[in-house]
Amino acid sequence: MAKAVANKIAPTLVERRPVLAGQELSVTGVTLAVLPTAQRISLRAPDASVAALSKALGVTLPRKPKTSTAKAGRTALWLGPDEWLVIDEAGKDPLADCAELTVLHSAVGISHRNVAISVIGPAAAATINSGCPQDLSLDAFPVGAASRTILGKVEIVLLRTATDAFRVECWRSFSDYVFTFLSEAAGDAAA
Amino acid sequence: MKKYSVFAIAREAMRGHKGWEEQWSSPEPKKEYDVIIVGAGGHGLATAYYLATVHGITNVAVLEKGWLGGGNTGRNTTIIRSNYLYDESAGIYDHALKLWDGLSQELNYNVMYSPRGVMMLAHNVHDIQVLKRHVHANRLNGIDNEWLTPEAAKEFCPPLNISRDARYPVMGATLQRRGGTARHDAVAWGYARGASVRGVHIIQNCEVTGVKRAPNGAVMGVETTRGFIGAKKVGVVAAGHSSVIMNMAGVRMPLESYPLQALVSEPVKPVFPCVVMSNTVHAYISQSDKGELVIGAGTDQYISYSQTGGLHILQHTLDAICEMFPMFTRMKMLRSWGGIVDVTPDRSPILAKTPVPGLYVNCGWGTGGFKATPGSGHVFAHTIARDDPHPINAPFTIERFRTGRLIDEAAAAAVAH
Amino acid sequence: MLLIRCPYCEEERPELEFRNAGEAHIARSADMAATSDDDFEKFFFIRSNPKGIIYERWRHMHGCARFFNAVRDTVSDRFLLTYKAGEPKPAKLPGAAE
Amino acid sequence: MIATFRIPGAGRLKQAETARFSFDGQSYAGVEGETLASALLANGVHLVGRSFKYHRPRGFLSAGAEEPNALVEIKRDSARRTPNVRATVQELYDGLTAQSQNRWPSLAFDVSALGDIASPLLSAGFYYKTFMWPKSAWKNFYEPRIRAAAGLGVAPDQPDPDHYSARFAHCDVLVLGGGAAGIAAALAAAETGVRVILADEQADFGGSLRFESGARIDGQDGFAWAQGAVAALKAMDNVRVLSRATAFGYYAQNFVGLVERVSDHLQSPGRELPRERLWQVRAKRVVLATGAIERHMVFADNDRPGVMLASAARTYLNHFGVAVGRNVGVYTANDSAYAAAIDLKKAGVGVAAIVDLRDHPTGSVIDEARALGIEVNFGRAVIRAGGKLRVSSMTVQPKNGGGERTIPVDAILMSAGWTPSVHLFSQSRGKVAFNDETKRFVPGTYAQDCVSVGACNGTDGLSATIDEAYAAGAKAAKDAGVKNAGANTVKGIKPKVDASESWSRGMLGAAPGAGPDTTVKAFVDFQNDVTAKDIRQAVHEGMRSIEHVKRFTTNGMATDQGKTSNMHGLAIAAETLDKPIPQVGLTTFRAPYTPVTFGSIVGHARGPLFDPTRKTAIHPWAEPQGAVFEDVGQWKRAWYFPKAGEDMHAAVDRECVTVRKTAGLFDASTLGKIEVVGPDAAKFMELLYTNPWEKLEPGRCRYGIMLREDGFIYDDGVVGRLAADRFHVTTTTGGAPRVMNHMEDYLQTEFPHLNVWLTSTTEQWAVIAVQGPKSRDIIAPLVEGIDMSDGALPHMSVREGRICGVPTRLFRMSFTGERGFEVNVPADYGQAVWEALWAEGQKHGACAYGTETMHVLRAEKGYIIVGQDTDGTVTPGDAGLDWAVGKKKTDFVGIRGMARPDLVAKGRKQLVGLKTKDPKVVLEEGAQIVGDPKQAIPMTMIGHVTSSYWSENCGRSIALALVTGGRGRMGETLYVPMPNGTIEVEVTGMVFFDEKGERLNG
Repeated sequence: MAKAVANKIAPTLVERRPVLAGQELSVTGVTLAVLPTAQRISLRAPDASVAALSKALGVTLPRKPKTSTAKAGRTALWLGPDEWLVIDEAGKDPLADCAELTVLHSAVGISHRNVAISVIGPAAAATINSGCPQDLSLDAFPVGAASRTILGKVEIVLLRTATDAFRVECWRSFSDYVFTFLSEAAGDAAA
Repeated sequence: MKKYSVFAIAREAMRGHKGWEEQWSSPEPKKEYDVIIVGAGGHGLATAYYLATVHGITNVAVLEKGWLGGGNTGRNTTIIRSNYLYDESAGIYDHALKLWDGLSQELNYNVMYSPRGVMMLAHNVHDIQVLKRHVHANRLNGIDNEWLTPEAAKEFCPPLNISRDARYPVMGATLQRRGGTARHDAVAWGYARGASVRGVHIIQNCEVTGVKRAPNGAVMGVETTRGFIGAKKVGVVAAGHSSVIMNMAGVRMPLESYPLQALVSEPVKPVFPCVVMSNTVHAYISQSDKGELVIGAGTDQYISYSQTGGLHILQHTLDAICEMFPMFTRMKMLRSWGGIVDVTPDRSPILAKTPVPGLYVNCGWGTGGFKATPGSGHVFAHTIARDDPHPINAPFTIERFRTGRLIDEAAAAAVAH
Repeated sequence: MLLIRCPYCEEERPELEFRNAGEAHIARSADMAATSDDDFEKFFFIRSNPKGIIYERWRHMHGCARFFNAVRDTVSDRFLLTYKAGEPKPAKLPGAAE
Repeated sequence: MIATFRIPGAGRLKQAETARFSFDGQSYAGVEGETLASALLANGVHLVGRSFKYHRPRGFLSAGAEEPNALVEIKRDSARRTPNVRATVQELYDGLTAQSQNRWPSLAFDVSALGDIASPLLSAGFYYKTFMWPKSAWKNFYEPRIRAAAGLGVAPDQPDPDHYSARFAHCDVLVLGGGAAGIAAALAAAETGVRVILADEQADFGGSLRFESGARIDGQDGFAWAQGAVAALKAMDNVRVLSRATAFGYYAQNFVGLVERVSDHLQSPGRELPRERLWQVRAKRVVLATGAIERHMVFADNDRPGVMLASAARTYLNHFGVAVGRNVGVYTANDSAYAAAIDLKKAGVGVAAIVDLRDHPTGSVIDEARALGIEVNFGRAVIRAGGKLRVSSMTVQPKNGGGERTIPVDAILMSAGWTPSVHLFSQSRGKVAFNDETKRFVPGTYAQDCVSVGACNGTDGLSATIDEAYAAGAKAAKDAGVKNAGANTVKGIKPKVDASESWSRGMLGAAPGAGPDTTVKAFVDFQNDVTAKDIRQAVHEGMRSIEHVKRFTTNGMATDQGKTSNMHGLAIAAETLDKPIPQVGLTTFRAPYTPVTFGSIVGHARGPLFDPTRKTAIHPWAEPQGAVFEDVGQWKRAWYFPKAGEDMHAAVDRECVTVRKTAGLFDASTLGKIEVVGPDAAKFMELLYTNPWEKLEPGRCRYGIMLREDGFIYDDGVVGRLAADRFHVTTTTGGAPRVMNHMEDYLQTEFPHLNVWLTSTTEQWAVIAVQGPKSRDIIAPLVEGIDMSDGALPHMSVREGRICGVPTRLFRMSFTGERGFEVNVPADYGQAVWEALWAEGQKHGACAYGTETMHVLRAEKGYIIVGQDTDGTVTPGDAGLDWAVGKKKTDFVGIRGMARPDLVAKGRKQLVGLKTKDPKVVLEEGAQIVGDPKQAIPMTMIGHVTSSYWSENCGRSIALALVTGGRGRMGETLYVPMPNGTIEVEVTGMVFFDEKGERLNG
């Protein structure tokens, strides 16, 4: 299968400068924080390849819409019927795990494409609902639910990590907008 | 027809305005007419008016499923301009603009054509290239359109935000001084009155349900909710419903119908002196004589005949308005509404004969048909009367989609690169 | 703002996540280069634009990103059915007045 | 100080909470919690506004959102001025400053009121019939004057310092209207455990219970019951209660927009509070409990200040403790006004007489009024109100004529009956039905999952209302079908009505005192000054549709949207037409129900949130370097890098020369990037691009052209083949999203059999173009694992390796004609790698350059920019790119479109170069080209300039142009007519610099 050059995470000679690194905001009911960098791939594959990919990645790729699975610091989010976002927060590169697989698939590294922001607190859902039109009640969007959707004028990927906690992923150049949007919304979310 | 004038008003004031005659009659349909126009909007009524006045054809019926002027004529934001890029478009819109100037006198009906200037804003280098291309083409076509610096634009329209810190700063603008607005209802009513007094039958609440064709294929008349009405010539001017009527005649059209919304604010004292359009920020605004800010929104993304659209479309529009005119956030939206606009693949109208003998079609004006009303009616009347298009509308055929000879103003504006 | 059932996500989602993609079931010729001018015009420009039941394409652009088909009444804007891309035009429509 | 018209013991306000306020500069005292209208009335102020057309003095008609007259300006500070605020809705706070509008010089003496005297001339539609001579007079003379006289308040002239917020919400049952019906429905729904939202436009829940003194529920006063019930609802986890929240729009699929007024009632709202909050609610079921609105009586001079709706007078008395006069008259056609007379009488206000248009009404309220000693007259009409700035009398006459009697009064309370508020129902596309017996439109056919209850459904009587609403609330909850319905432990009991009022019926249209006398002004629409006579005139002039009548007279088009006037107007039109009301039709109800601020609709989307500003990873370096940025789509791109003292031209000239002399660094990160992966990747590329791809070797690149199906150029970009099954595709900056969509569309729906996937990597990679003869020298020291020699890395190739220790996809490619590279690195490393390259570059005298220099350099080489040199009507042939179309290919998107007759016809516009005869003259982009400069206007234009620059490298101006038959005109002289002279140009090839292309390896 297609081999992108799998990057061993080797020491580099230059500094990595993640966008918005370390930004935080805390108001009544909700705390926002730009999360540390993580390894990510956009994984595409037909049904027949899912088992092998799950095995290689060490996390069972979810088959049900709007769900995610997680294991050992690695989360796989169902984004579409043949599409997953795999996020590794344990410092291992999922791209490398897929590199030697021969089953039909496409794995593309997007670690730098995405930025993650955590939204935590009793007003977290209300904060996101300032600009996200999905029903974020626990019935409709339980813990573990994951979905690509809209926040204001940009696309995000939303993952509910706990009853009152979400992970918002967006593209790098939209992160300033997303963080500003969430910050403004947070101020009104306790209402 | 009793002439309208200040003297007539004074005379009527003395007797409690009881002496006014009907502006148009509401006759029962005859069995047959020389020409049937389907659709009593501005374009249809203008067509009937010019059939009567220019071509002497008065045995005409204008059939309307609702009330005259109740479609897009009565639902648009009344922007009038002619500063189009291509010769074909410039030709027809400037023909219309010349007729707007003097239309009140022609119709003896104050259509309130107000050449208060239409300004189109450039927000980036690409906009400047595109708008300057228009200015140069217009100049060589004899159409007024001038380039303004941001400062000159602000002088012409004081509420304009020309701050360099704006998200999309104003980098310049074009101004067509002859552009402006008119009173939409008055246009329909003025043409209706002018046509009616010359013998044209305007038949409201009469929906066309079928188009009857002879064995040789030619048009014989239309089935309606008020019975069959015969005619050797039928002109379809049904805006959003044009493809529905054309389908009845067996002609499938390159048309799609979308909801288009608009809104007005509560009336305020004069604050906005001209028309401002920004294609990049998506804002279209003027102020009516009554004092309402008149704001055009974009189309919804799906085909619909519901005459309603989504709230998010209005949001998108007002976002842009408040970005360009930040003092307006405290203004209030008084009324919003939707129309159905029929759009062709190249966003230019079809004003032509059809493959069916005796059937003519005037459609596809998209979001900008109001400005063309007098010109469109004038050349469409010619097309029907002579069974041959006027040189001005000759390029606006149905066949152009087969040959590829499009008149694509939108494509010419291209896209950001 | 419409509410649209995505056949891949298996639930109704807000219109903001979707992008309309025009009339459905217009087949691109397998031998495109040999298509006549008339047929190309029909394929690329001529549209049904029905007042009533429309078969149309949508993309769940900001959701699962899949294209799919929908049956909708263009007068009420009510969806009758949505189904996956590539599936045939449904023979029967729920609740449709024929 | 207790204001003069406050009735001790009446009303529900805590009298201690005094609020000082001013109106037209005069100071008054009011009570917190009341409305501005109530406070002014308490101080005896009735005159508060002037009408739109005649500038007639006006007072308060109502006590609510339907108010047409009492519009004022509220000013917190110079930036926080709000025009057209209904004094009947605005809540009082200490320090409130209000001003009357539409009058000059003062409210009591308004010069424009002369219009009232001239009013016979200003009949309906008069402006369509005059102001036409001479032609220019409309724009220059009449229109400015009409505009100045029209309008109501004055628009704000400063940016709004307040902010607005927004929320999407979902619920099972949305209850709109918090009167008895709404509360009952919400109770029934909430106790099943489903998610309920209850919203009301008022500050206090209760609706008509605010004034209905006769209502008792569950053993309490109706209003007190409402407060208790709402408190219980608020305490439930599954219920959200919104007050001051107006449902203004009912959209498709039970999507409802509400505006919550958060801080307009507060004296000094905290900075954190938004002014208003937009709620966009998607509900499984909607219960409409929107009540009914009382109608006025249409009779002569019914607009005098002091003439108001009977229910309004009751609200002012029973809720706010304010008497609207000392000696009031009542004019009615139904029972409900009797209750007003009774309440006022009991509160010690004189009631001069009740005039009832009905001949023989009976009922307990009538008996009660008589028992209180109030004079009651049946079969009589008020034919005129006396007074000017305040009503002073009412003139009564038997309705069929006879002797007149004038009764001194200081207020007239009127009621023609109640109009069900079907606005939202109608917006939901439901069809109303006319009930001939009760003379009202009520909900008929439903179009959405909603139900109407109570007064808006034509249900009369509190008991019936609560029965209906409670059942509807329970059913809505059940129909919403929520799995854990019934989870709530609190089991509700249906409220029990102990006493209620009932007031059905009434009349529509003009009362006997509405003319036909020519001088009578009996108002139907107060704000727009539409009289009964105007409506009749419209019909006489042939207006048969109610929409025509409305537009001709402007009836119902004022800021109150006809809440009190529409039914009267319709009835008068129907009567004049001699047709039943339903045949004349009802005008469309349009959103918003009441006017909503632009700010509330916009919400957060202001300032930095108006539209995302996208910045590259290298932006933080460019900004402090003094780069000037240009907007390209949502991106900010470095346009040029001026050094001290340089203008744009000087900077660009320097950058252009430096790149060709040594090298330059350019941030190309915004270019779209798509990774195409899978065994069928090449097959897919063959179908989407005009070029052949199957034979492109891994490690090599090709310039690709993408067409739309119609054969016109859609996008372009360099594509690198990383592996047999992996392509790195680049797109234009602005084209990235639509190209991705276009590719996905074909992949998913036309070519789903292909095993290939697309991933956007635009933001994964920062891209640093290093161009110029020294480019390799700059890059090479930092690169590991890539042989940079020309043999190993020829022009148009790509390698993966490392730079500065980070992974890179290194492209050898050029958009300048120089030896060039594009260094792709993971975005977070972009800035650091740029800095490392910059440091290397400095050793060679390299510069940073922006998009303008990029444009000049590529134009010197005749490379096109899609969207500038092409415009959506240009084929590959037109652009001179036939070489990029695979001749042997049997299919690709656009293959058929580009073969259409007109696209292969002779005489198409073709891209060529232009050189001005005077090399110093730079053409203007967009300038038009003619063959014969002497022709008269309109000229025949044969093309236009697409790109034009001063080229410092060429020492002259250069331009590209689309010219009819251009490639057949080489060497020909053409003309560019400009306003100040015609410019001569020569048609040339498109390459102006290094025609042989030797510098690519230089």
